[in-house]
Amino acid sequence: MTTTPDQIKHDLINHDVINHDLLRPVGQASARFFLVVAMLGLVVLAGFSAWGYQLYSGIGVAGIRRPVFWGFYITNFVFWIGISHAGTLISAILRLANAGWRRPVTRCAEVITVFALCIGAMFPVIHLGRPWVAFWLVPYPNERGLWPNYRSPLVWDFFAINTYLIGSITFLILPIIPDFALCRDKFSGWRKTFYGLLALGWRGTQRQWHRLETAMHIMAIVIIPVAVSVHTIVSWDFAMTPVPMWHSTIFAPYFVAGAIFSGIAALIVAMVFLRRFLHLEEYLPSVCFENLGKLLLLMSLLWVYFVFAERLTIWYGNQPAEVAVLWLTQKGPYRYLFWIMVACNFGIPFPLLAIKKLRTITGTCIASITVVVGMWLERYLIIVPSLSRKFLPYAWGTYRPTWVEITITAATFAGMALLYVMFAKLVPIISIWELKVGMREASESMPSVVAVSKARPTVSERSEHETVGFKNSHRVGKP
Amino acid sequence: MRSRIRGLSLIFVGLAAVSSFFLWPTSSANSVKRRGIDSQDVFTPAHPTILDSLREFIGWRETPVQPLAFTHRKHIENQIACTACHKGVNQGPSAGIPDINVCMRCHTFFAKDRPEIKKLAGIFDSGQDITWQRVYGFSPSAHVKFNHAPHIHASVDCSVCHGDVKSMTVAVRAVNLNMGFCLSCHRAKQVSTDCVTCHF
Amino acid sequence: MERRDFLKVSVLTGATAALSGCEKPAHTLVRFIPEEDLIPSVATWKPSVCTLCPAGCGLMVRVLPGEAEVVRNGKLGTIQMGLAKKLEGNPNHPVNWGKLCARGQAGLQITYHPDRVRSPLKRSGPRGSGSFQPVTWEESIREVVSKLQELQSQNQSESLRFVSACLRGQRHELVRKFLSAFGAPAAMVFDPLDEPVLRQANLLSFGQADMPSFDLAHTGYVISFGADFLGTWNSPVAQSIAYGEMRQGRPGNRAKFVQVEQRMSQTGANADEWIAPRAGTEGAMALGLAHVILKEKLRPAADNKATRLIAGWSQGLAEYSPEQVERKTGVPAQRIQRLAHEMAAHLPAVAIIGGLPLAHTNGLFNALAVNALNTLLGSVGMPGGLFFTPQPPSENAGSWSSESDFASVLLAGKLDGTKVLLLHNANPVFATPAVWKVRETLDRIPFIVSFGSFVDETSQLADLILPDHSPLESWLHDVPKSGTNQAVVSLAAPAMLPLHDTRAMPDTLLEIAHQIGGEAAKALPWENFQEMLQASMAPLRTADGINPPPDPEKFWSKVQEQGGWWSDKVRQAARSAIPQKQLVTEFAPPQFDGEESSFPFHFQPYVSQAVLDGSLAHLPWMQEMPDALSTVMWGTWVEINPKTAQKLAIEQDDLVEVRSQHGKLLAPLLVSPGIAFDVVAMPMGQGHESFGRYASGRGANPMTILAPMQVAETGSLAWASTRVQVSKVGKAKLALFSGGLFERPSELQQR
Amino acid sequence: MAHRWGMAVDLDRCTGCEACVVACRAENNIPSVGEDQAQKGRAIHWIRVERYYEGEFPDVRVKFQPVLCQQCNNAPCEPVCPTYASYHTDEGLNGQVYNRCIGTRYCANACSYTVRFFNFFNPAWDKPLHLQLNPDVSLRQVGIMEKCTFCVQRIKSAEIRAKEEKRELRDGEPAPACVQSCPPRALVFGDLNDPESEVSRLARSRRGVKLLGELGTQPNVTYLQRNEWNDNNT
Repeated sequence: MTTTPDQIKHDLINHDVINHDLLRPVGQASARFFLVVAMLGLVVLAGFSAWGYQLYSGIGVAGIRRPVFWGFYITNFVFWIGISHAGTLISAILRLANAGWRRPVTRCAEVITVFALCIGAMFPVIHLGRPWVAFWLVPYPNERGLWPNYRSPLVWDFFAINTYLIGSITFLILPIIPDFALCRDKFSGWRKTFYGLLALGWRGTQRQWHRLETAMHIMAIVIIPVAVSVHTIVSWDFAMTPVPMWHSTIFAPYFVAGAIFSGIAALIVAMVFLRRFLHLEEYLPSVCFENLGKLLLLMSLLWVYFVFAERLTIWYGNQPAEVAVLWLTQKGPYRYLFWIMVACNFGIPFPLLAIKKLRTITGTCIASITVVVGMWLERYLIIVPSLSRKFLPYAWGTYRPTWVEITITAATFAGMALLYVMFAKLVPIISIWELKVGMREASESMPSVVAVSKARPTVSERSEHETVGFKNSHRVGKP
Repeated sequence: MRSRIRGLSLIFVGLAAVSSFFLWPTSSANSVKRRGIDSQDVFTPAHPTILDSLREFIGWRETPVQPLAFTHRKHIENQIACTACHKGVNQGPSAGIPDINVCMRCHTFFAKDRPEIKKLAGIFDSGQDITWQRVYGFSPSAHVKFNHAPHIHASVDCSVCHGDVKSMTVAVRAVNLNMGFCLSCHRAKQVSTDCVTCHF
Repeated sequence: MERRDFLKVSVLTGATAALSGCEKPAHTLVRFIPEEDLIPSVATWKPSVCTLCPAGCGLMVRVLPGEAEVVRNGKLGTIQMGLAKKLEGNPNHPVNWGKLCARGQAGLQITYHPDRVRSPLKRSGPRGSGSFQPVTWEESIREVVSKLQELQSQNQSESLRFVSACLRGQRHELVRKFLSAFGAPAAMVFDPLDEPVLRQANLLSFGQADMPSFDLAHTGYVISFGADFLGTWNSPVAQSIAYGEMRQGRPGNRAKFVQVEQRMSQTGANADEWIAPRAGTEGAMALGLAHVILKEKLRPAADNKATRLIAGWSQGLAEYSPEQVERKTGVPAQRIQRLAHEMAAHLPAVAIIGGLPLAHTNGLFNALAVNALNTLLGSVGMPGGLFFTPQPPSENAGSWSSESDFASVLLAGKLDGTKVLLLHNANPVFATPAVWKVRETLDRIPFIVSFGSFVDETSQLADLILPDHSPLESWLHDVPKSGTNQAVVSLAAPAMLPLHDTRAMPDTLLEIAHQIGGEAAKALPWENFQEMLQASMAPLRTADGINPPPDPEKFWSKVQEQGGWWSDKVRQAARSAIPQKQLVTEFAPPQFDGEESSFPFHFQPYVSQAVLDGSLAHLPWMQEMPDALSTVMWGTWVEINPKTAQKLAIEQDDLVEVRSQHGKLLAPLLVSPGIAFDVVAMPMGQGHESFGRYASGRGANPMTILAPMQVAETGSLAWASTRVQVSKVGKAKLALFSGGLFERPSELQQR
Repeated sequence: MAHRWGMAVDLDRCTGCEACVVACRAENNIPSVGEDQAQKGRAIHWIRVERYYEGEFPDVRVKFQPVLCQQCNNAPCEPVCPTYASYHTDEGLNGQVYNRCIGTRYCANACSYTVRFFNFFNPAWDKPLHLQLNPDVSLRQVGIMEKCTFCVQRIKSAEIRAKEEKRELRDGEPAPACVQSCPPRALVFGDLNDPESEVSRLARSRRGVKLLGELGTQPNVTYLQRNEWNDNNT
């Protein structure tokens, strides 16, 4: 079918079509799906065995050494926590701004957040010398009277990340509940019971809708400061130490901006793949990419600004230790990585996003992929050069990752993809009811400034939303 | 039938895999491995096997079995001071377990007819020392250095940490000497609870 | 069906392998009855003596009880025994006053080395194959005795040879007595750390064939020609202690220190002024300084034995004017002028020479020139000057003679016809130029007995190894020849019981002598070395020792707890006697092996700060100690000036080939700013073929490519007179401890 | 009076002989990591003698500079440790509690002097080299950070001895292994709270500077700058 959303807007809303298109991927699993899962799973398995090997032989099988005590693992940690800012933050902002085009986007985004957080949060543990006592970070009463050191940014991290994780999971689950209910009603067999459990007894009563929307609204407001705090604190892991080019006030905003930057990029990439493989061309219209592309462009400019500001002040301040690190990245052995990073984060994306003709789906996709790469490099270039050039030249050193670190890093990307694919297979990746609401709004051409709470399905719609399934349940193929 | 056998063998595989994993020696410094030296010839604070490390993690220790049924009660009844055998206790970190010479100093004359003493004499004549097993003592991963002498000088009674040895035959681990135990006493007596007092 | 069987089988095997391979070792070793009365975990400090270099520092050994695996009457078992845990300096010892160098402290690891020879070994394979089988002491000693008796019966006693490192004190006495009684020639000395040239020069100038001592603590000006006196040369600890005082010991009076060498040594790194003349012209430079002083009458003209040895001295050294010296040495004339003036203005001043300048063909001249300069400066025997350590009354100062020098004996072909060779901690196969063919020479000797604790390159050729105790396990006796102004006899009882089935070399030698019987037995009546020592110490009781106890027993126990006997009289006069021969030397330019055109670089091996001449390469602590200047661990390197490297288009961590006319070696390159453009330097000590797991097959040995050049007059090896070429052959990786950078934090620049 | 342990390093006396390095090794059971680990930069030396070249041949100079844990009063390593494994002791040392360390290596990054060392593997000694190990110092297992402790075990035993003999500690009585061994007496150790102690006097000297003092870490180690020889100081 080739109906564009604009057409839909003017037609009567065809719920059957929406339900069919959006529940199709949930309903059936092709051989290709299993192939993908198997391949990704293999990589993840390799990652876990590498970690096992590291646990068994000692952290020394990683490439870290004196003085570069942090390497790939912390790079990945910062990177993934950064990616996690895709979803929740963006969707929350868009929800509050009540941007119409957000509706198909929000869930894809929120899922990224949850999974990226889970993966990112693994790394501090993976990188520990003695992971088996990682639980000492948890404050629990003990006869030794020992507590975590609340002055340590790592402990702040621990709390911030956990808060953010819980928040984002809630923020993800809440709006899915009605869709779970829909699935419950649409499917039969074990699926019915499965989604029945997840639907938490959603009946779509007035009160339930009301509760849901209030909760959504509160969460949307609450989650934003939490998200900002997380990456602020991650940046303070570095900024709080007197290490050349770490000890800087710019780090917090710099990191947050970078996080959103990489987050949007990740989101775009994810959406492009969903669009392609789940045939959601109608539901992820180019306008979404258009707008996200603009957002990405903004962040790219912001990023360049931060990099420039950071480096200019260091160059001008001209403190020997800091300048040593500066030139190491600018002219030294790290120069290639540095300029690749600049190209990936600005050189390539800027034209692709600034020029309207190029700001197509493919254009934004390419830009996003380079940004993801570039932002990973940025994390690496923040961590490693500073550590390899600390104050006493005698103790300067280098860092070279080993296969263990590389495998584990690869596994995280595979893991992310795997989780995402599985999720898209179990849950409608586009919020069905929100889409419907959006279309009704559009069809009634209500001013889009109306807040979410106002845009509530009418009783008739709601009853339809539940009952429609029974009529055409035959259209939903069984696996 | 076939399927059951297959199932059994699979279970067996699983068990074998698991057990072999737990009995696997934990790796001491890889440098050693790389030099291809048999790990028997290497001394390392690492746990011998993963199983041991798990045991320690949950704080489980097997109770020692002594080669001789030495009775503390008898000796203390005969007015033999603890320091007579545990010479180091008021001089240095470790109290020390007496060697067979100490035993024979008396038992060449006393209680020669008792079976255990006969056993003792037998070991001595074979030119060997007694392989006493440790009852107390900290694991290497505790990274703690306890020093007896100051406690004795602060007139802390042996029984505080070692239980009522007077009534014991073969010494048993009467007190669980964990950090909480140490601290409770240090706090009560208002002596230093600074970490480097014991951990260095 | 088959598949399933296979499955089962593999599982079973796998499981059993896992179980059998990984169970803990059953502790079946017997537990021996302790041989000492021990108080657990209470440390006792026992005096001992350091035997790792000729300095002869006094030690204090920290001994703590512990459980060790030992061999007792042939059985392996565990035992509670006192174990040496740490070595520190003996606070009362007049040489090192409680201080100790890095190497001395690492000596501890010799005792516990995993590759020590644990019992007598008999060669089972062909020579040099390194395959030995353990034998009992009884049969091994019986074998030696029978061989020696055979020699006597065929009255070929003189075909018994004994080679060892510098022997001193009663060990020297014991060996001397044994050999003379047996009718064998005197023991040959092979010791790369020895300075035969300097001792010869001192004999000529001052009538003392000994290493000099220096009163640095009170000197006003030090000029050192190549002597690494703060690192490895002579008595480094004593000299370092004095150096500290020289720098900051006297408020407002900080002596100047000038170092003259082509490659900056650890000592040179501390100099106030560092001068690099042409290789082998140090003597000329010294005389240049003397010329200025004489000409401008900055010092009263000296005329004595030392100066009379220098041609043209009485004429004011006409041909050593600064300009001429500049032409010889490349050191600017006005600089020589300035140095001479400074020197004369900051008396007492002292000149030191050692190491490379003595290893040129004209080494003896260099030494004599410096001796003459010292005489002119009036520093000989004076406070703040040069002096010779007084010798205890009992000792007869073993005078040096080329007859007892292994090199000269070897090169004179006097080793041929040797039937039995006794080998005691010397490793000539490793530390001699390949062209000398020491291995081949020794191969021709029918029967070689080594007392070595390790199967090193030379002991590998032995037919029988009678392992010596480690120093900490043996009775020690030493008479320092330098580093103190008191007469010292160091003596120490064993600090701990032996770990393995070894025997102290002196006891073994006594045993052999007794079994041979006849003269040898008569000459060596003592039951064991301890008795011999007690006897030798007795006369010292009445000497001017520190409050001598009344009766011999008390004295004996006192010297044991003190770690020796030392005179309370402080003498730093120059012991002087009539020089044997009157020769007049004048500057002869150093000869070098190899044409400058094809071999453009001077090859300068130097004694490694960590492993000395290689005798400590088997100690992991020394291997992992970063060299002070290069910061290299676990390996060897070739040192080149950055500019030179640039010219040759080679850089750090390149694998380079160093080729002389007599061989080549491969080593990683290290660019170092502190080295002359025409010099390639390389530390000695690595490149062992066989010396325990930590040293074997590591790095390259510079000695192997040296030319067979000899120092005029003395005939000892001129190890600095080889020319080489350098070329890149590949990549290597140095284990550097530093980031290899040059700047230093600004606030530590001096104000 | 509570002690505040400090050290003075006289750069004019230091000859770069590395005696301190080996003394520390012997006293503190520092494992030898072997060549390939050393190449990776994983060698452990709680005290090191830094050397810095100045100028070019022939006018080249070298400065030696022993660097050990500066035992900062305002230490960057302490606040960052999430488990208090790195903390400030009652006697002004930067304590490192091995068994509390979980191996984040955060302290090592924060340390401006790069004097913290990490056990990348379990240490190992080829038997019977382990018989040398000092029973007064625990063996650090894999994943644990370690650093110079000013030989706290020696300090503790000295304090215990003094207490038993009912007396105050003498100046220079507890001496770390490096100080004890240093031939030219470049290293001096003592109580900075005792104004009469030698270390206090040296710390007050005109030549005294703090390493990287501008970072405000307030080290307890004072460096006495090297003098330059000039003709009129006789």
